[in-house]
Amino acid sequence: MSEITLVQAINRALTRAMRDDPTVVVLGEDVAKDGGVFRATEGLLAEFGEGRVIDTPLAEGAIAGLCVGLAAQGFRPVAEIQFTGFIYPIIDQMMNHASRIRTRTRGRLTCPMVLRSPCGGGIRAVEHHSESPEAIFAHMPGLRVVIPSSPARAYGLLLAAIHDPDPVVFLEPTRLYRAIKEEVPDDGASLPLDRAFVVREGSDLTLVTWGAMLKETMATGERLAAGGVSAEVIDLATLKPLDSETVLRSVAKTGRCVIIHEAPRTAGFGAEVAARIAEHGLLSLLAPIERVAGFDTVMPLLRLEQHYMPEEQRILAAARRVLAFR
Amino acid sequence: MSEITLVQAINRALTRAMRDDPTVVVLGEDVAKDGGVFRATEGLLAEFGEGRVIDTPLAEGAIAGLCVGLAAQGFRPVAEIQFTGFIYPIIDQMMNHASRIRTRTRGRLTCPMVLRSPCGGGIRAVEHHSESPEAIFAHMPGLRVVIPSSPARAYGLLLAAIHDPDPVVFLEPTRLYRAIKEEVPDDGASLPLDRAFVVREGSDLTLVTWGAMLKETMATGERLAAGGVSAEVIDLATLKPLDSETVLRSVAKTGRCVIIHEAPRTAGFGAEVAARIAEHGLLSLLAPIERVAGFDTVMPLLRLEQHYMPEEQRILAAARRVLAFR
Amino acid sequence: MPDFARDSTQLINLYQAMVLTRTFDAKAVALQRTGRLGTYPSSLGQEAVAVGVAAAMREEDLLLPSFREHGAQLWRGVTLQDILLYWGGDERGSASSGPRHDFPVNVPVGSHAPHAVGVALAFKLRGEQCVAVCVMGDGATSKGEVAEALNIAGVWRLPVVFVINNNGWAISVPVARQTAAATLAQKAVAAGIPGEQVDGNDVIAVRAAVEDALARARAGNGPALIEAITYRLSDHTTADDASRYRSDAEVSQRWNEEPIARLRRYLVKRELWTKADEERMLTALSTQVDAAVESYLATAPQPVESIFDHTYATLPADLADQRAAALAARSRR
Amino acid sequence: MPDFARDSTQLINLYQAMVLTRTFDAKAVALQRTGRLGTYPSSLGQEAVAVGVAAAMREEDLLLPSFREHGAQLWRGVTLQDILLYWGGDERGSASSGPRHDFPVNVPVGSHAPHAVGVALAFKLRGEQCVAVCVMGDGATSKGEVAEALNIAGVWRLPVVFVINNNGWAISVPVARQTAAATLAQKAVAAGIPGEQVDGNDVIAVRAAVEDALARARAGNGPALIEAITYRLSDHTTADDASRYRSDAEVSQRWNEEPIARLRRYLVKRELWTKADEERMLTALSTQVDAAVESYLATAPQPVESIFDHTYATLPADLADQRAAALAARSRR
Ligand SMILES: Cc1ncc(C[n+]2csc(CCOP(=O)(O)OP(=O)(O)O)c2C)c(N)n1
Ligand SMILES: Cc1ncc(C[n+]2csc(CCOP(=O)(O)OP(=O)(O)O)c2C)c(N)n1
Ligand SMILES: [Mg+2]
Ligand SMILES: [Mg+2]
Repeated sequence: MSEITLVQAINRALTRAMRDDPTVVVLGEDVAKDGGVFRATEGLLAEFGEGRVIDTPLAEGAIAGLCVGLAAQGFRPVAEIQFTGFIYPIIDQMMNHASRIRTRTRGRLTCPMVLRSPCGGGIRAVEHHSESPEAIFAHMPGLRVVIPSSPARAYGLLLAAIHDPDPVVFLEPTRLYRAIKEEVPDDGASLPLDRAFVVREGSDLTLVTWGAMLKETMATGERLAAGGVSAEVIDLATLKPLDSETVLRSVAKTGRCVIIHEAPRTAGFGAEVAARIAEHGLLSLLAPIERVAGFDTVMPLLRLEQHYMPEEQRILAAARRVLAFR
Repeated sequence: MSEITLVQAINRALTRAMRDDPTVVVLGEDVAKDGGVFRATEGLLAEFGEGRVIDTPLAEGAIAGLCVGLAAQGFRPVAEIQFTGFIYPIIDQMMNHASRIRTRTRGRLTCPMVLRSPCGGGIRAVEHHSESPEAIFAHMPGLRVVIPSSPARAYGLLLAAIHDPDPVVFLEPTRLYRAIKEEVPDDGASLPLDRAFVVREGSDLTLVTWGAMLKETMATGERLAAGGVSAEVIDLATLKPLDSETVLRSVAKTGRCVIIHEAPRTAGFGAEVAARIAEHGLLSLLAPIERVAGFDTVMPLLRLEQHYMPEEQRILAAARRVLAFR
Repeated sequence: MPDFARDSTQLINLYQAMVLTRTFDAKAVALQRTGRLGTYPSSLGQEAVAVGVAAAMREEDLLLPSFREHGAQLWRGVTLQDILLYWGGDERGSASSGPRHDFPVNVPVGSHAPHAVGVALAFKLRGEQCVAVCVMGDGATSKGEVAEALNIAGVWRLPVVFVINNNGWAISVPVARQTAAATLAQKAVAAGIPGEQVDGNDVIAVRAAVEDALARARAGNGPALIEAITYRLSDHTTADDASRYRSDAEVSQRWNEEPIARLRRYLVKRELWTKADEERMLTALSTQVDAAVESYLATAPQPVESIFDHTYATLPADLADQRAAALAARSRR
Repeated sequence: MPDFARDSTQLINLYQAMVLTRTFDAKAVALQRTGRLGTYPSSLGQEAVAVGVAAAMREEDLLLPSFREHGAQLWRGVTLQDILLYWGGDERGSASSGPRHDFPVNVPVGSHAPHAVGVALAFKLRGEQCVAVCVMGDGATSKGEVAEALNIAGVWRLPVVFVINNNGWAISVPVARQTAAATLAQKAVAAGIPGEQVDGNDVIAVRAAVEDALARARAGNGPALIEAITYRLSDHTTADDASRYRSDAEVSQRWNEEPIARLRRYLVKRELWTKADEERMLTALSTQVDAAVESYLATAPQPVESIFDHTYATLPADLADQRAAALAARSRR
């Protein structure tokens, strides 16, 4: 068995889900014949045909809205929004319909849909192609928000998202699509949607992150280890519902925490993580929490994007400040 | 001079701004002939005519989008979105255009627009009429987010928002529209857009809130005072940019903080306030921070809405826990 | 004349359904005025659209109503109590009494149009002979998602029928300020689908037009748009005062065309309906509505924790904590 | 034949502008292939649309381009360097060299249509004889906000002209899978505004059609929609491989209709253009483009703090802190 990339793992999970469950349909712009602009849906049309792999007209709002109709009818639509810069038109449908049709009808109609979208910067893409909107979705009751950061987690979490009886926004960091390879057995096993992953154990400092920033965060962990500091790294992976327990347990152990994300700092999801610690883990804290995040500015065009996304230097500096605090 | 309500103060500020500046135009659904469903724009059509007070077709996304065009041309559009439940279609325009056209063109084109929308629950309204989406907008770089909670602040902040050279989302708590009256001189004086208001001074506990929840929060402050506890109450009013200094100064004094808002708890703007304290005010804290917020559920229909919005009981209980903490 | 219009029982059914709708509307407005119902949108004058649409549908078709199709919901079996519960602010009103697959009332204007496309796609993918029927107002035709939905329905030839209840107004905005299109039916041209106008004050015409469109859609011939021209005789909702923006003269004029008196005149002329029938019916309907109101008012409230019950299929841990806190707070009180 | 087409200088100007566009496109693609430019959308084969539109406009009119109108931007005075800067990932490319009121390149498909409505409303409110011109692709016609914009422009009779560059494809989706409408011009019917088709490979026809629409709009006779039918001879962008979804045969066939050879044949036939002219022009354009590339490559980078410079008119306190931290981090490095 060979190693595969994250985007291949997405493809593998889609294939597996479609084989196992005839109600799973894939749709979106350029997902069928072209196989998706990142090739996440490559090969699906050939295997499953036009009835289950559907190129849509260019209309993101309606794509989300029609998933609500399909899902209420018992299908499990998995829609792709081509880039997160074009995901904003779906917010209305997610907020007013997908996330609440179960509540509104007291469970009579439900919405088992998945909305996949490549997210984040760092691939020298065109304007509006590098956004990180996870906090917006994490604020919506009735939704789940998932961001995988390894091929194996992408496979297991996407399967879980497809099997889940409620709507899931599934954001895929483009920067990781082809950055890592690992073995991902096609065993159909899904991962829990309410558990954070401790991807590096440590005792001196907790680094909490998700998505593409896991890369720089892990690198920071290694760098700190070289200096004799033992950092625990948590990949939240499922932002909503948030597994605060895993975070709190770690902070109880380390007493120090840095939260890293690529989205703008203010009202980013890092704030929620910090707030949970300030509420439930305050007594363990030996130092102020720090957030290392994207600036509260527009994501710059490609020449400066690497300065926008938290660089290892910035994470390291924050970690050192937090470690040095007495 | 007689006392006026918050919605009358909005009307007064609009009138004043339109008299003072011919580039100010008001537009939205039912704002002209009907004077707005809450009467915020009543009388404007009669005074300023059809060229400056404009009923639009029913299309929220395009309303926001055309404001971008008007504003780039030197107008100062003040658009009304009838209820925040219908504000989601504007997010795309606010995020991809209004908030970034200045950045994108290095200041060549700008976007001095104001988007007003009545927000929040508690008026026994129809489904989707009681939403609190401030955190979503507060996450957008390049925007300002303002929520007044008294007639005087509504007047001064709306004038400031209209004068401001950048886009402002201005949310008006419907529950307060006619709940309070005060004297509001029509002096054309605006209030700063980057200052929180300490609306009650105190030394034992800081209560941070905004919008309609100020009412229950002040009541809690009074209740605590009756028991000999001195609570400081801060009305953030301008969520973005956030005046963390005022919050931090207060917490430095009191050592205890409860944050109250009506929007769902998770990834709500209370998280940002808590995070700032955990970052910059940790050493002052004598007790864990608490957030009292709307549940992470859909806003229920009117029969149960009063249980969704933080009741005085819930705020009081949190305050007592925080006060009792040793 | 369509077949059903030759059948007096069917005509009388349509008539009674419209009168029931109007009787119910009047009662609902009265309940709101006395604080026993939330804001309510009456369908006064537009009963022929809702009833005509529903009467054209089969049980297995799927209705996606906007907020002014009480008559259609009633025809499809939603109980008066449930409609009251919904507008009285209780989610259980959308739980169950109609066809289990029908969509609940849709308040954000036009946002149900893409749902109808998804439903129709499901019918098509499963090869079912069912049609999704989406009803919306004239104002909805300005919403982008409606245009998106029409377009997708067209290119995929889906079994969906969009019905526009053109009642002349979107709150205070008349159709002439809503669009420069000469008709709303021609919105269909942009999507390459058939569009037609029908007299929305003629329940027979509405039913016949919708039946034709449904038959075409059922046969695999794709979607259609029907503009039913009627008039909103009432205020927009109980929260509105239409005298602020339209003249009494206009409204009085339109009362001459309203659909109930019109069908009654026809029935009477054809000697299918007598004064005695009318009186008997009014008494019966009034009793029926009163009974529903009584049972609505007697409905035990939902417990506070019901706020949490259907947020997810299973309650996540952090939400369970919030639920527990809410329950604790409640029992303390 | 329109007046301008009788004027050989004007015809030659149009011709040279199209060839400049194509020369530039080829260079830009080459720069991307060698890592010196970001993803780039060539306008190969569609030069007549961009150039025809721009040539019809006055300086004081306002262009709202999508991402494939390099030819229109160039005609309106945006420098080659600026276009390279933008696609090379530097915001300064949208800062200034064209008319200061023109909008920058619009990437989110169709989202500039409402901007055009706002601009046109500004013109109308000020009583100016200017027109907003919004260019978009065939795929954009499926976006709801485009329908919303057309509708509002119609009901307010605004001076705005929407031009659809129908190049047959939206990435991998052909127009036939984008809509069931027989033409894209008929999208205008839903908005009650005039819509027409024009041969988008004929720069004379494009310019003439847009001139007519502009004249009508300028005279207060409201908006129009023009569908210019052309073909995308290139991949969607440098990130795309069109051979995955369309046949070479189709593309070869379409090469026969491309606008530059067509106008050249016409010029040559009318004896307005010689082989020598052609060679002279190609050399000149190639020199011009090379010089622009050189100055693009030599442009000093924006400093890191420029990320903050235009977020607000004045930097809020907390953002100033972030800026200071970024600067500090940078100087540490
Ligand atoms: C998206 C959206 N915007 C605004 C509103 C507020 N609103 C409720 S009904 C209405 C007018 C609807 O007009 P129309 O579609 O003609 O339906 P009618 O009320 O006439 O039945 C408006 C603006 C809403 N419900 N949804
Ligand atoms: C709203 C939105 N969705 C998706 C994309 C990704 N995308 C870029 S161009 C394109 C196709 C556009 O087709 P068309 O409008 O015909 O313009 P063309 O590229 O052919 O010039 C897509 C889907 C986008 N830029 N914006
Ligand atoms: Mg209407
Ligand atoms: Mg195209």
